[in-house]
Amino acid sequence: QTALTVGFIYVGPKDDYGYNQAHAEGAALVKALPGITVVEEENVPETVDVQKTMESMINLDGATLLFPTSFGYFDPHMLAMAVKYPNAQFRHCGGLWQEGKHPANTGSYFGYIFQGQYLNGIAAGYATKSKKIGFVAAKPIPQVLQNINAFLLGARSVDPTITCQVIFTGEWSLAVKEAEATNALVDQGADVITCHVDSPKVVVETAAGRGAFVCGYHANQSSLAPEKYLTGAEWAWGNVYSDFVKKAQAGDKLGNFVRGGLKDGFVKMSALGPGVSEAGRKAFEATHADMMKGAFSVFKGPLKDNKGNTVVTADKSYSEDAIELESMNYLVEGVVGSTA
Amino acid sequence: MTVQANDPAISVASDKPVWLRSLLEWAARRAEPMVIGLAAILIGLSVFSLFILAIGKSPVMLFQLMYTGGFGSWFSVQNSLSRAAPLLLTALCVALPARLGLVIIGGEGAVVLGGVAAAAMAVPLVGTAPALPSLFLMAIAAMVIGGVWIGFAGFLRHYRGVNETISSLLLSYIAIALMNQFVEGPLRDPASLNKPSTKPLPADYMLGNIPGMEVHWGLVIGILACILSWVLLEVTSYGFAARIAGGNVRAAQIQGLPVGRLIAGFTAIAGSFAGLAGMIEVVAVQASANASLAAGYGYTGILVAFLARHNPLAIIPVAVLLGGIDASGGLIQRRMGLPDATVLVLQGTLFIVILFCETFYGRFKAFNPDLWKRSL
Amino acid sequence: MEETGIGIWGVPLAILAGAIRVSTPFIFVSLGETITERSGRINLGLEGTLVFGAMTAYAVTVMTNSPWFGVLAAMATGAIFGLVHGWICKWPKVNDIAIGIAMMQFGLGLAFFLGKSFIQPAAPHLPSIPFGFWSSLPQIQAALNINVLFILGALLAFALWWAFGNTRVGLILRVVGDSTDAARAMGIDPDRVRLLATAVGGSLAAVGGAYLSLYYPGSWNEGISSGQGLMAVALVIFARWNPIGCFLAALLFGGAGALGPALQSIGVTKGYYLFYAAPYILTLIIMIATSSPTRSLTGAPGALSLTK
Amino acid sequence: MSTVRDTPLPQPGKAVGIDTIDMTMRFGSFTALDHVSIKVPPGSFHALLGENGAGKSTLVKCIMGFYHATSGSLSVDGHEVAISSPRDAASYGLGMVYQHFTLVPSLTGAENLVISRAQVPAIISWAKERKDLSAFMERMPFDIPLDRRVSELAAGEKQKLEIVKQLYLGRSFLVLDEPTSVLTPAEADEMLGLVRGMTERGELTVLMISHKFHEVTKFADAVSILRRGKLVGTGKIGELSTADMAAMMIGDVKLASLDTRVPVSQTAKPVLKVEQVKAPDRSGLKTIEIENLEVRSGEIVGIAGISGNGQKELTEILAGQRPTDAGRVSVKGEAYGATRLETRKNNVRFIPEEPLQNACAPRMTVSENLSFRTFDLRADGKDAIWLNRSKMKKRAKALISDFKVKTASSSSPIAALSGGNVQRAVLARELTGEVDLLIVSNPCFGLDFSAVAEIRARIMKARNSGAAVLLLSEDLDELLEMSDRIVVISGGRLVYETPARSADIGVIGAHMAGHH
Ligand SMILES: Nc1ncnc2c1ncn2[C@@H]1O[C@H](COP(=O)(O)OP(=O)(O)OP(=O)(O)O)[C@@H](O)[C@H]1O
Ligand SMILES: Nc1ncnc2c1ncn2[C@@H]1O[C@H](COP(=O)(O)OP(=O)(O)OP(=O)(O)O)[C@@H](O)[C@H]1O
Ligand SMILES: [Mg+2]
Ligand SMILES: [Mg+2]
Repeated sequence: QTALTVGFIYVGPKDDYGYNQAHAEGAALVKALPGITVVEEENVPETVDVQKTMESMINLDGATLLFPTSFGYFDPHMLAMAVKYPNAQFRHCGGLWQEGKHPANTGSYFGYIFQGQYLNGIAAGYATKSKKIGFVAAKPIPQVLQNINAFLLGARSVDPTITCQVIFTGEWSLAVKEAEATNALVDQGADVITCHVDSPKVVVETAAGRGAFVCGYHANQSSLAPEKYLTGAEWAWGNVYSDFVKKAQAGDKLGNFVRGGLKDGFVKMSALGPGVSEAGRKAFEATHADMMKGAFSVFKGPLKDNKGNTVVTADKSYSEDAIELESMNYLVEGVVGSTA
Repeated sequence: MTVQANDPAISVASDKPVWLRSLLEWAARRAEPMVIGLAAILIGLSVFSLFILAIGKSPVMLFQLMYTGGFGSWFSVQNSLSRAAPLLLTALCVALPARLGLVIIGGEGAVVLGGVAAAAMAVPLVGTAPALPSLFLMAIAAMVIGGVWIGFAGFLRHYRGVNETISSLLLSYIAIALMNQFVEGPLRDPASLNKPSTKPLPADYMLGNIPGMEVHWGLVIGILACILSWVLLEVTSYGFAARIAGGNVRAAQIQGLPVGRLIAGFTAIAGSFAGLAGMIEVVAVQASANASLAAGYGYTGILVAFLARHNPLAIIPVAVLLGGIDASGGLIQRRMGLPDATVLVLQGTLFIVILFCETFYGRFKAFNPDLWKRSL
Repeated sequence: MEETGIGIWGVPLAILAGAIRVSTPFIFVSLGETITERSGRINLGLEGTLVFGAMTAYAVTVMTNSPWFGVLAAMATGAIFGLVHGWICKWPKVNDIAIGIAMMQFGLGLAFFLGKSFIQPAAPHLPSIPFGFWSSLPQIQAALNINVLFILGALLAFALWWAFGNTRVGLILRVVGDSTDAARAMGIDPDRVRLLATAVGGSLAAVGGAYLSLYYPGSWNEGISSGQGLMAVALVIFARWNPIGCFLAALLFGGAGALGPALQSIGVTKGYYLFYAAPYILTLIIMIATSSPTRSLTGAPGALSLTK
Repeated sequence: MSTVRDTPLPQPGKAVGIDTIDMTMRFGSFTALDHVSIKVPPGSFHALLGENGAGKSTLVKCIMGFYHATSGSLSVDGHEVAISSPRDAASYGLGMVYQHFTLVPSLTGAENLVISRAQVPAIISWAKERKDLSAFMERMPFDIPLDRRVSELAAGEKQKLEIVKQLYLGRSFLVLDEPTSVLTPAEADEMLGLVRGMTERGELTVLMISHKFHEVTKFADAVSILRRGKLVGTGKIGELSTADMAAMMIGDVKLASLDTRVPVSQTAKPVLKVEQVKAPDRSGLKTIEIENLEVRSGEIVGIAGISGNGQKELTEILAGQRPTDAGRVSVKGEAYGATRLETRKNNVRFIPEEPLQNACAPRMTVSENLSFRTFDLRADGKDAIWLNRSKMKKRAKALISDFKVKTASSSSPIAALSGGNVQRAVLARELTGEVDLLIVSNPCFGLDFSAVAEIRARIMKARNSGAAVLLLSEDLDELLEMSDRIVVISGGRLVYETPARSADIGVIGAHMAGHH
């Protein structure tokens, strides 16, 4: 086995029960592979610091493959370093690598986790009594909007009268505000809550504490609320990273634009909790099976946004890798909230 | 002073030229902060070694890594300098008002607003005006908004009696909210998908690196700002007036000094430096304004200023030291498998010890310039 | 569709509930800092103490399964932080504000360092008292489900207010805080009083942290505090060193902090960043309105470096 | 823990006597007290004299346990005792009124009294304390509002409260360090008379530090005189003349004498005019209203009044520290707002009371403090942007020697100077160069007579060379000696005016006390 040093860079603490932990768990799997040295750095802000961290990993640790895992690392930081170090490979989580525009030694990977949120939505649709479900979101960016919309669409596949209230906290990690947002959602009658923030622990515990059902995100949070946890959309970065690393060791060309969903093993679902009804389980498993076959489209027409504009015409149906989805800037009909 | 010729020491010394004597006196005066500062760093590192020993790691390895990561190679030095650059300006945001007796802790707000203002200013300029004047105007915009922001805290302090420490902290939270609002609202570049940002600057509008270095021009600007501030404080009558007002407001008023204008002016200058830091972050690093502007430079600047005892020249080495610790922090994480918090503990320990060692100033006879003068 | 939300009434309710839920850390930190500042010291490092307290409380609760042990342990560590600060600051020429900032860094670092292994496990929460039993509305029940620490904090505020005027300890504290020389003349050792006052302040700040990790939001991670400790120190000046003022300021701040999410939840979704800034804007406006350049801050302890 | 003690516990109301035996105190290499032995028998009223820095305060601080004497011992009622803290001293019945106030500004008078007791219950019952206090105050000749914060009290009231506090604590031996410097003559007489009465009844022993010979001769039984840390004389009042005492204090130094007063010319132009000025006072509750105040070139207008009647506010208005609600302050006919330009153009100078707190930056050096008027001025009179430190230093050295400021060096912080020398330094700064208007407040507070003579001489000289001088003072003797006209301020208003030469102390005193 060729020796290979791989660098992972996280924007927050490695063990946040969420986004960064999901990546760190992937890195831990890579570390176990023969011939691989993993170097990791956490809490690296999206400033010149991350550039210097990448450089330092290359210069001082001899890393030749780098995974800067936070969205904000892409432009300009990783791109600048890629130009400077053409012999190192950079693969970025979440970025939109474009042929010709971005250096060839860079690339991006991401998972269609909105599939998981759609499945969360199905579980939620069966569990909700009030027909109101809630979403605690950090910022109105495409990746988050995809998740909010998918969650509601999943629920509406069960009952089209269901609405989803969204509250944006404005920051990726802000414990008290996330708890307040959860409480406000429950106060307004939402009885199933999910979220897209870096550390879902607070949302999960607060919602369960208020008696609401929860769907997890990023990682498996079922142990935090065994009774109330319906299911969750989890990352499975271990597969992705092992794949990259093995290719790099073998001297193969790494993909520049790597995407995958449930069927590709990029994303997985938490085991269904006790709050999921039998009917719910059936519907969930059926859709899950469709998705595993690659035969399910979450975003298909006709679809209106919550201001009444048609966003997907009746004849359209996006597969999960449709590039249009990457720039989603609307909330679908039935979501209470606004993108700005 | 009368020189007694029968004292051999004095008669020998009196042969020495005046410049040598004043040089030695000057050295004695300057040696104190150097020696005490270095001793404090050594003590702080020793205390921290105990912590490292306690968790079962090797302090020797740690210090080796710190040296390698912070200053051990040209790359490491540049790494440290890059990280120090913004701190020079944000520390001035604390040090200048400190001369007036004000404790300003809201520099972060001026940084983020300076960044936003620079980005907003760039919108009409990019493509129509050449790069250099554009950068100049962006810097002006950033400095004006930063100056207004911190100057407002100074203004409130003098004309409304509002405590500037709280008001600047509150203002910085408000500034961050405004920054988010602008960056995700009116100034958002629609193409910035998952990280809301303003429209990125084209490469030719960016502030490049210092020739021969991998460090952007912000470092030079910061050092110049420190030197200028030192001149302002120590060599001009305005700085002297500010020191009077900082030493005793009532005395300054009796002298008819415009205390209100001094406070507003100095806080505004201080804020404009922080605003400039934000602008540099945009034009030298990020290329656009976004939430990464709130990276904590304003808060770290507070520590730098206090460690430098609010002396603008001392800010330079202190900021570089901090940059070095920061730079080596990553290496420590990677090589020793220690969490990022280790660096925080190290910084905390070091700063506590350094600040504690302030108590030793004036305690050692060896640093008494009078003594040196006499023995010469 | 079943109507279970309470619509527009959610906003005042959320403000009330938020005031109760969110204010507790502010109450404890600001009361602690009031004690410290009344003795003539300022401890700007309570943010670090708060986070360390949060970590300790959580860790000890995980290990002992008793949240009250957690609170006690947090108080003990908070007191140690206070003692360190107090001991260092008693040396001449040492700047208490600067030491506070350094202690904040140290406290945060140590808490994150030692707290790594307690992020995953779940700890039992502190108990709360259901004062909302009379209502059939779950929202009211939830809002009035009041944590014991909040009640203790409220009582403590009134007790302190009383004690500053009516007890020997309270008067001694004020003497020391107002005039070091007068205290010496009375045979009081100002350094010792300040040391103890800083220790007590630290231990109260740590209780604020324990509330964060053991009740609301009720978990331990590195982002548990969003500057509550720093802000609470500022609230002390806002409250003019008056414990009851601190309590009210904390309520105001907590209530204002609940405004943003509540407004979004009823559909006011534009400009939420500005709503989130409401507590800061409100505090600033009140400060501007209530300060005066000709009167000095009433109640400002004379020996305090911040107000000199 | 109980300590073995061989002196009986003090009984309140029974005087104790003390002896110091070879008391020596060194601060580093400096000997502040050199083998001083004085004897103060029980029930006596003993005066301690000496010029500024002679060691008086040091001696009594050693007695009170505030300082630990380098060598020597102390006896109380003939028994040698070891006193290591003021608390110890209190347990022997020794109490002291310090030269600088030791009241706690933010506490009320009542709180100050109660908390300074040795035994304070853990929980204070204010109902009971108030009753006890009012019973106690019945016996006191002073009228002090005990429910106000001390910070709101005037200096005179604070001084009274200090003394009342010691009596309240039941001291049998009282050290008074310049106790009357802020009292009106009548108040001073009354207070010392009461204290004297207590000594005569054998209830109290008093050791008083004073710079006022007339007080010493009127109230004291005996006197000890210190000079440069040494006891240079001691004796009974009546056996020593004032001149003897003065000679012992300062040796054969010639006192500065006042220049003869140049008559104020009829045509002298008014320099300062204050018309219809209204401003809130410190508490914000009352207003200061100055109808009309005029100071002409070459005259000294003295403002008499019990402190706390608006003098401080008046000086603050003139210094531009206190905004006014109405009226007009003008200097040489033009509106005056105390900006630097106006002060400079009109040569307005200020010597406020407590100069260290009000006119200096304590941590800046003497040389820097001396340059406050001139640092931004070039030799040609234009605004200077650049500081000229060497010029600053040279000028400071000249002023220091000119005004005899005692300081280790021109680069020591001014806070390290004694009060009198701070006063001299401020005088040097303010009286150098052209002076057209001089505003002076209590310039001689706490200074010994030679310093006082010199300062008064300097002010008189300024007057004679044409400066208009506004002199605010709580010392009526000073006003009578210095002023051309005296104006009485009471309740924030100017209530009475008289030429100084024909002034009747009784009438002035009545107006000061509010009878008009
Ligand atoms: N804490 C101190 N440190 C160093 N020197 C001191 C200290 N206190 C007093 N001295 C020295 O002792 C001398 C005597 O001071 P002291 O205060 O006893 O004078 P004093 O007689 O009370 O004068 P005054 O009449 O002004 O009150 C001073 O000149 C001073 O130099
Ligand atoms: N921190 C200090 N360090 C060194 N010397 C000091 C310090 N504080 C006071 N002194 C000295 O102690 C002396 C006494 O100070 P104090 O203010 O009591 O003056 P004083 O003796 O009452 O003189 P005056 O009558 O002129 O006011 C001063 O002469 C000063 O030199
Ligand atoms: Mg004295
Ligand atoms: Mg004196």
